[in-house]
Amino acid sequence: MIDKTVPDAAAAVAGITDGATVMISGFGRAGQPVELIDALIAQGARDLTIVNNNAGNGDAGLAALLAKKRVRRIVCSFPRQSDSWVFDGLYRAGEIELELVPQGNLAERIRAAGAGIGAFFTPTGVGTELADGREHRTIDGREYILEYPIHADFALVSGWKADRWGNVVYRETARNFGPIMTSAATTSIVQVDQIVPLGALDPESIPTPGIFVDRVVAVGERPWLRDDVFVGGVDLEGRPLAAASGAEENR
Amino acid sequence: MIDKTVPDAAAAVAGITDGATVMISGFGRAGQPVELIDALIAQGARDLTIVNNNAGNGDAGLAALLAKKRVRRIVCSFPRQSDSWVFDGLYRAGEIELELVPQGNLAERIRAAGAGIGAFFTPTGVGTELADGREHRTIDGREYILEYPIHADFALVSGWKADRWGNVVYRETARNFGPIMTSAATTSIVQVDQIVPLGALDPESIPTPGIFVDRVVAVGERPWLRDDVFVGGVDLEGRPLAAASGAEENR
Amino acid sequence: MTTRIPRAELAARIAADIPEGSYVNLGIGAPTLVANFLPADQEIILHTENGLLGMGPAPAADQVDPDLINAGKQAVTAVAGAAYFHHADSFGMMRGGHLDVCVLGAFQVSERGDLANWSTGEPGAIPAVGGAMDLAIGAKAVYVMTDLLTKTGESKLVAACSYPLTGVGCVTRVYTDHAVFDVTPEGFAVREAFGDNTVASLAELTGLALAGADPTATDAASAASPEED
Amino acid sequence: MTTRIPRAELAARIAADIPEGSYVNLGIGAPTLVANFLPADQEIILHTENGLLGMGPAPAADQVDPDLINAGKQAVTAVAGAAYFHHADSFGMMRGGHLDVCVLGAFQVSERGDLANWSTGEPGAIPAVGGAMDLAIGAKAVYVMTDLLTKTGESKLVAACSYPLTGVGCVTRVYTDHAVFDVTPEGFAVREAFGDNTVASLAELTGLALAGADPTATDAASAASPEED
Repeated sequence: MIDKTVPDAAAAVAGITDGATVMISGFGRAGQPVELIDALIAQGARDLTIVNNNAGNGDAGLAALLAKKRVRRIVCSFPRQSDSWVFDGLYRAGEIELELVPQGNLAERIRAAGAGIGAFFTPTGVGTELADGREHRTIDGREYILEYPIHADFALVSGWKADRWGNVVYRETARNFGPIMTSAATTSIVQVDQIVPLGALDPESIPTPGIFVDRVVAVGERPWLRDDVFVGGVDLEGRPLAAASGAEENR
Repeated sequence: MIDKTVPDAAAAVAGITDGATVMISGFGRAGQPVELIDALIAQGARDLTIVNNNAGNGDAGLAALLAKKRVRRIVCSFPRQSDSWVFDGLYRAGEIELELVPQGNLAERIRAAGAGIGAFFTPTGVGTELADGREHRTIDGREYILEYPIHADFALVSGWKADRWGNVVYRETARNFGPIMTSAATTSIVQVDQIVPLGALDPESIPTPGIFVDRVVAVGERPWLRDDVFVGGVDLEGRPLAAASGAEENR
Repeated sequence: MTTRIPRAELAARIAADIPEGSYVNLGIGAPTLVANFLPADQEIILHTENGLLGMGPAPAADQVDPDLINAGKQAVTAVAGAAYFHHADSFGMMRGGHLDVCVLGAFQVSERGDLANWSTGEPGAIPAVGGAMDLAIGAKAVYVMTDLLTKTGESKLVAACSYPLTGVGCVTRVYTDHAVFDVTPEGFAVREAFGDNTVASLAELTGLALAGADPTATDAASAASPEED
Repeated sequence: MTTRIPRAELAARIAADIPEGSYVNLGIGAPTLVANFLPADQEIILHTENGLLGMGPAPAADQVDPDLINAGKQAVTAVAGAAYFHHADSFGMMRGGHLDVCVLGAFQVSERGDLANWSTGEPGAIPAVGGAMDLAIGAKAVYVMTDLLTKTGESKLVAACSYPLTGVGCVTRVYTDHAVFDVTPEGFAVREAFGDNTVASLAELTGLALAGADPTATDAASAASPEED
């Protein structure tokens, strides 16, 4: 019998070594595997390279991992947020390296790693400083730059439900990087609210088939999602948006 | 109100011009948009380039289009089948051009067109005659060849259900090329068994979001699926497999 | 002091230019205001690059779902007909040219349609790009929504951007508090001047040679009809 | 005449080498027989490249579903825990190295593991490649299932393939009716000789220098454990 479930988050993150490259799913708080990150903090691995869209919000989750100085380098698209004070401090102090990647190139590079693509030509970033040092090529009259896959040793991903084969489904926009990150890591570890029996998931709707998943752990409901107002978000000038209430104003 | 539904297959294929590149979904019979192909035959466009995994089975669907000599060129991975006699005859008579592409490169090239990728390095085909004339490059110690996107003017796709926004869901392995072909064509036309009200499809399970679709047409149940035994399939030596009954032997 | 229309009015002006059936991405910040002015009786489908087509308005305060947010990380809803997808698929949609319109903020837009909106290039500033570069090159029509002048009175329409670029030659039209400008092969053309603004007064404010818009010019958003994806 | 085991026995031999938890693609033709011998009390997940993980056995004749087929276009079923996906995702799975084992037929396999199984290169033959090249390079362990000799008595194990290649240096092991061969840096090594076959008799049949297999060699399929994806 295949059983990829593990009893707790500590068992889920066992074996993550110092110096590992770790992908962490999530866009802001949605889809961020906070329980796995907390377990990784307790586990002690350091000198990590983290791949995430952001660089942490507030003081929990990825921000807490950064605060413990476990991260040497971060690959992301949008580190600066209204509540990214942990990253901001480390960056200004020169205590963390940053590789900034446009969000779509980040996603496509992760997907390329999972799909065995050696490199690809993308139009995103052409003519900008983020294309510096890239190979350029004009194809069919349009200019592109060459981008390479991003592989990881581990992926920490937050899903909604999984079965013991590691099939994972997500909720709404929390899907974000989960399906591609699980495909791009040697060992993929997924936390879910709930483990369901094999056969309970609709086979037509499995964004992450179990072939990409090595360990799944149920963490129950995620209380931190309701901690306070729904923080995160900046306007174009970088001013924090007062979230749950601020969002109201846009109705 | 957005309403991409059209009344019948004839309306669905209106405007397909001579010389157009037309992607046709399906792997063998599964997912083949036979009603749209029949309408295209009636519509009369000729000198077409067809992109499909195969080159027609039996005498219906794509094979019938070929038999009418409407197709100048076909891009596919597996033309030779036990029941591909129409294509076989045209090919041997020099009446159709063939571009043979390994199946995964075919799929990835179609996906690349839909996703705005200019070209990509793939390991599939390296060292084979299908890599002839391709740019080669060694990346991270592995050899790759460069492949370019395949764009189309039209895609003819068979789905299961759709709504008036053009969201499409598929059944089982009939999904095959539908999601990527709808993304790679300027005008994407989808036949489905049934149009459902907006909101009836599960937003977590839409392999083809409506943004990729221009026209949808309901064709009802597909009687040809039950025509006779389930033909198609060859063994390694190219011998026809007597299907529904032959499959029985493998149990 | 020349006429300046309020942001909400500008958002309404942009909304009025988006045809029914369009697939639209509204950038974070001011462009999100455009959603408030899309006509309720028309179907315009909003894309948010974190993985949703068919984004609806903000939820009631007691209905906030932390798994359902927009690119600005604000709580949103999904409408009937919505679809969720992962990031590679979402950015494939953008990069593949399937969006009809996106509306973005800007620090600067150049005469040839270059956009600078992600970094002021200040030393010590923490760079963050997000989906800005993907959006800039990813939609059939790229509309910029911005004040014409900075707080210190400098024109955001420029001959060449001094800030780091987001995309090259990608902007279709610029909606400002003073006027609407089309990007043409000959530079900016005034499409509509608000109140007492004139081509001449705008030329003075921007320091640029400006053409009056050709009233026969095709509307870019209408040209980018949903029929073509 | 040396011992030749029947195809079914060979299929059972291959099945026995596939560890529980493996993700496996069985090529069209003879390799599909392997499925019949996978132990019922173990979970081994079958992939079919037309878009399904968790392929089950053929359906009862009255339960054939034309939308549910395998790569050989035969009717199949899906097991509990199955997942459907489109072709780009399916071949991404293969190309990305996520399959543990694939079993393929062959016209020829060379000493360095080159595989020829898609074309005999005959003039006038209609070429068809399907997923053969993707499978050849896409699994952690590539097993070939074939008769050792052609109908005219020539060895399918060769110093260098004369038929057009499917993949270069991609074969892990060859299961034939006479013996099982590992592909090693030094060429073919006899892993197991059936019946009265010996390394010497096999060397004579193939015309190749053959090593006896190193019994301490790691089993490729076991090494490709499901823990690593």
